[in-house]
Amino acid sequence: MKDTPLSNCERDFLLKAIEEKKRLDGRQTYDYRKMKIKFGTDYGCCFVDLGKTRVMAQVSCELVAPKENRPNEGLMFCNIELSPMASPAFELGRPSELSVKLNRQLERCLRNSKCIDTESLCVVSGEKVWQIRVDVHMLNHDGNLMDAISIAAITALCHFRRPDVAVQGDDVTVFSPEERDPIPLSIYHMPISVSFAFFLQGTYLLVDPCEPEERVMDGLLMIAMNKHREICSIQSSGGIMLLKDQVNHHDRKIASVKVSEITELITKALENDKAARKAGGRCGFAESVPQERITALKKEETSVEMTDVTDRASEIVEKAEVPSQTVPSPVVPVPGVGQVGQGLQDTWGLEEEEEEEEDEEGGEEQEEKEITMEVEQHEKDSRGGYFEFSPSIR
Amino acid sequence: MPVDTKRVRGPEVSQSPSLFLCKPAKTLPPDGLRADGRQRDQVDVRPVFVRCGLVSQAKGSAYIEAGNTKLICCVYGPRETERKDETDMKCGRLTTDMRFTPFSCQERGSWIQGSHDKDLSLMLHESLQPALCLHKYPHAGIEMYDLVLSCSIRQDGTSYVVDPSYMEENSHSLVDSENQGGLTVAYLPSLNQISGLQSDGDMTEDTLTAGVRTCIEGCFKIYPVIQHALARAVRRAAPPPSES
Amino acid sequence: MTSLISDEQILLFSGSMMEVCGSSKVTLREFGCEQSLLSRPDGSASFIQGETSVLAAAYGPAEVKVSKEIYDRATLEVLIQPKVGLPSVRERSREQYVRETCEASLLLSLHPRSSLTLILQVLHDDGSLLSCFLNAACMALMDAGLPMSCLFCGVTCAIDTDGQIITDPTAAQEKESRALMTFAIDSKERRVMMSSTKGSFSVPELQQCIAVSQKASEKIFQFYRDSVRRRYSKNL
Amino acid sequence: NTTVICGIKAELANPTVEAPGKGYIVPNVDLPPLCSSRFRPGPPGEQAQAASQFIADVIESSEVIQAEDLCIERGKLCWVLYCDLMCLDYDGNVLDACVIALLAALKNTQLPEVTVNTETCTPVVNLEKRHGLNIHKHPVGASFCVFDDSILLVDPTAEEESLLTSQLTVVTDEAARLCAVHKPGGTSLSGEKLQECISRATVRQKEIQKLIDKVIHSVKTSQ
Amino acid sequence: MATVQVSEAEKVYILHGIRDDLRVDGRGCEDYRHMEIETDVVSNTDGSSKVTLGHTVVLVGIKTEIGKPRPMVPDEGYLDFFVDCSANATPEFEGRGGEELGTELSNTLYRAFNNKHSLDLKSLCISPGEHCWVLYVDVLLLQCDGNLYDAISIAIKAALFNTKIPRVHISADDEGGREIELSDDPYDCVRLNVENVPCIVTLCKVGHRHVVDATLQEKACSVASLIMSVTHRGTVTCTRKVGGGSLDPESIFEMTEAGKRVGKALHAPLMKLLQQEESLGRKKQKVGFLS
Repeated sequence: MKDTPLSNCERDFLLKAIEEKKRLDGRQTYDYRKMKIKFGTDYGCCFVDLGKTRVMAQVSCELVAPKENRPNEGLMFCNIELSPMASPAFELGRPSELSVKLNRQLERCLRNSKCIDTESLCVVSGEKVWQIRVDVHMLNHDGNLMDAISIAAITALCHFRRPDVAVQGDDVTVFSPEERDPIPLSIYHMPISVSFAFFLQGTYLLVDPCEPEERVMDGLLMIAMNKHREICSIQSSGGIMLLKDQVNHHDRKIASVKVSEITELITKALENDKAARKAGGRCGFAESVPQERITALKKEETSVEMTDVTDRASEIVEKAEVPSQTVPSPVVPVPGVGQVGQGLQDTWGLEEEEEEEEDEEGGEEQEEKEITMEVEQHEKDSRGGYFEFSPSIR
Repeated sequence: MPVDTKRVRGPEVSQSPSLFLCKPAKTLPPDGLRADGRQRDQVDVRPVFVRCGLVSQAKGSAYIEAGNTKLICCVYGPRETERKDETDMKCGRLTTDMRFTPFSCQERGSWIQGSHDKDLSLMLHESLQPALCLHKYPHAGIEMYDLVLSCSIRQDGTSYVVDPSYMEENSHSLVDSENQGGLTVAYLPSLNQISGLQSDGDMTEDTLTAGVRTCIEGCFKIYPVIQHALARAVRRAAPPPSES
Repeated sequence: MTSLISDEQILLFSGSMMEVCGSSKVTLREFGCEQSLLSRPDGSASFIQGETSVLAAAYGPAEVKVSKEIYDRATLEVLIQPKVGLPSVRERSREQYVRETCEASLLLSLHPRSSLTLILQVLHDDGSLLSCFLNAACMALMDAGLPMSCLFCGVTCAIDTDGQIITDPTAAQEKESRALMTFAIDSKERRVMMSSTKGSFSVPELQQCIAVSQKASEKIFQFYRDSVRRRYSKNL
Repeated sequence: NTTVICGIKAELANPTVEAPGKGYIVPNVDLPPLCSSRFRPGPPGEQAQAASQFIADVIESSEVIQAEDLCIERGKLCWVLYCDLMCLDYDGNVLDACVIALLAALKNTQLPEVTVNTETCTPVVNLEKRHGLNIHKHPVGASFCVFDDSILLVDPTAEEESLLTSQLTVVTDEAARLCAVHKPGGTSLSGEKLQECISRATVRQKEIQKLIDKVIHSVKTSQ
Repeated sequence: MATVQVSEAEKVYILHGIRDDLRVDGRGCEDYRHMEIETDVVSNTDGSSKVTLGHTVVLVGIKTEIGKPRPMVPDEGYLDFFVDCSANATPEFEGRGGEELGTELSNTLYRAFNNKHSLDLKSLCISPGEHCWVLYVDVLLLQCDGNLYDAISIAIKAALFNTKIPRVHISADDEGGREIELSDDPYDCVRLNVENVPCIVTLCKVGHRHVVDATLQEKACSVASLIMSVTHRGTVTCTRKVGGGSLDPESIFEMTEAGKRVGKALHAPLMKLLQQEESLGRKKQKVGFLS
């Protein structure tokens, strides 16, 4: 499906508004949209709402063999799924340019910045290590996917617990969460991406562009930074040329402020979730559905009436025609071939010649020799059994 | 990680039990009779069983059996070309696709078409194309100049075997002889034209020339069988007026 | 082998029925739904059954690719996104179930030569996933305002090792169970639109499960009605 | 005219950590362009994938062979049965044909004896000693198609399939237990109608089982 | 493949020329065009070469890696061919356009090397059943002007000649396991014996005669051609008919005869040239854009 194009009027309007330092949703230039972080029932599942942009991240793990040149290190793998759910422009199948770009950026942001202690993921050196897999699903695309992705991914990583393992000789035992408490990952720092959109050859800049703004922007600068003000990755795309100062001072300052704000939010959200889990209360997505909205409704556990179920079931069974007990005997014209049923003759024309016999015997010789066996089952159509029902019960 | 998500997946690695045989597999006796009793150094092809028109959905189909080699082939078309730019509007286009079923060989094959399959597809394409009147397309039927027949030999030193079986084709003779290789020829019998030729191994030119001649001879042996099968298929499809 | 259902069998199965009636397992877990929660799709809904939750989004009718065009009706595509990894054969088969059920209830011939896309995203799987897919799909299609001849809902039943029927089982109950069945029931005549089963079971058991599902479907359809009524309550 | 060929190939593999006592059964259905003009070359389409999943479900539900039987040494070595089903002629009702072909092929499978050499930990295969698989159940499918709610047809052909409004496959075993009631959507069907189909399916099962037994027997006697 | 459109008049002109043993560019029927060979052109590879034949340019790089031998032949190493039809050569190869041709070329190469003599694969074995050398032969087509097969095979021979495999030492450790050590000295390496490596000769049937090293124009006039890979002793390791036409058995015999003659003659000057270049050592002046 194609995306609805942006009209010239809309484009001019947006640019004009930006020139006047106004934004569609009434935000200031350096404002983020309302951000919400929720957690799923599973460990390592995180939903991030950034305005109307919504993404979900799920972290999972698996025991795999390590890379040969790094036998003591666990692996990490990111997969960003641009599901067509988020925008009609996204298509399944081949990864698009955008998804490759986002994936690269996320990997640079998480893997190359070494935010996870990969050595702690080693189980048996050179043989078994944990592979951490981060799946990020786009649920709704309203601009600034990258920031939402990076927040969701790092929060999910912080939230994730991997199963405990014990190594005894060659045997590796993986404990279920009931047997032993799962273990959180050791995370050194939390890189968070902050995106800046540039307009009119870099004269104007906005933080956290929404989707219509992204469409009219000239370029995008993504800075990934942690709260210690260390830059983890920086990427500029689009055809803009930026002044060195712009990147160095201005953007960095803004980014660091935003990053510390977001980090605080994440920490708070994680603490809330931890407290909720400790208290034994229900948590997860089912609990996070807003009750007050009129588009939402919830129904308590209900029991299903079972009266007359028995009667109805037995009635049907009894009323049904008793299947005929006579079974036609199959014809075996030559060894290895059987026929049953009536109707259309098949095109294999077995009855025609004697030659067929030789051919089937050939097949059996093969069976003696090889482990593989094939039986050709020529099923004759039993189309004679053409029957019609009269509607019995209404 | 490229994984096939469109099929039911098994374990990542599995090995054929034939790798762990307690006894080594039998090797070919270098001389004397062949495993199935046929003669060496003679144009002794296996009996073939051919039947046409087995697949009801296809426009044309054939099933052939020679020894334990079994093959089914179907022809579909004509259909609209997908890539308009490549097609010359004046003539039709032939596409061929050849696949091994995963259980066809000793080693379990993959469902994904391997390079061997592709290679055979290409060879098939090249061998058939000269016999087809593609320029007459689209008209009813597929007119052909001639039948295309094919025969293989396997040279092993000074002796050779015609129509080698799987074992003969894949066994490596222990003697490091000079002349060793395989040759396949596709031949149009009534036009006396070779439409396909492929060989590998290491052979002198004389052997090669002799091999080609042997293969042609082999093709002539199969010729009547195929003709007979075709005639029978035609007779069945359009029975003579007396019967109807 | 004599008669298909011998007398003993009937006795047996009515005996087990007594237990079923008294059992508290025949319940639907708490369920909830939120419609129009995404801004981009034409219709969206999340459906929650206990802990199992699915997010559904519908797009369309929209432009269709030439290769997929059907001249007399709309082309429906259903995509299921698992939570982890890429969709596999299992998802593909579930897509087929959901798609053919939707095709039967949607009036596709009203939008010839156009495309409808339904995307289902697993948010959490705690059993009865296929029925949750169906319910979310139905709500999303309703939210998108697509014309349908009837509504449908999904009910999953499990038969545990004692022969008891459990409706809307959790993942743990599914694992324990001997057989698992999911039905789609239509809102018009409460008949079976779709059936998918796992494990082996007897004929009376099947009929019982269908009957239970038909009963359970009443509750779900009532829930559909309530939520739609609530949603449009302000406009009235 | 529908023709399906099933090849079973057994290979050795290591069992998974989660299920050390189980082997693998890997069924795959292929609908190649060879069998009908409706299929294109390339990776399997939705129909083939759904069929593969269906066959996998039938194997699991019916317990035709148990994965435990394929274990050679717990946690170390087990069999992998690759059941590759290929349709040669697609004339409707491919699911029934697949189930029958699979059952017949499984009944005919002979696995060589394998022991594990304790010293080298490598398997040793003895091709001379072979044994058949332990077939617990004989599931057989019966497909029906529904036209406009009232007309039911058994064993639809390709032409009938293209016109139908709904399709139903019932798989039963010899004890008349149901292994699968597979109805991927389509128009709805009442419980009574379903019952009719099930009765038909049980008859069909007996018919086919008799056929397979007789065929297998004839193969054995002629050897 | 890159094709050119040839008008009827041109076709007749070319056909008549060939009938009289005079080709458009002045060559005889069995003459090759001007050929340039350069080895050791890509420093990252273990052996490489670049061959220019007319306007056809082919680059071959060989990478050696330690791998596991194939289970069926535990005491041999193996070659792995990959032909990349770069979009550089012709825009038709863009995307997946060149894939089909690439498979065709690499399959023919596998065939040509599918015998015991072309290369001593046993010498590539390090320890039977466990480790062997794998030679990854990557072919890159930079420019297409006909006769790809010949150019590629010559380039492969040159690259194999140029290939240096590090020497390995196998030492047994205490527990009976073996350790493989690569020699640190970059000059301590093994060279391959390429004497028996075949060269491919493509014979194009044009009219009633056949020509060697056909240009694209000549190829457009022919219905079928015969590919032969010939060793220096004149044995044939692979033949293959390509193209949509068929050939008379007699003309095939003529063509194999000619192919053998031409192929055999190709080896001696090639080896001489390669040895000459080798002897220049590091002093040799690199030419071409890759220098």
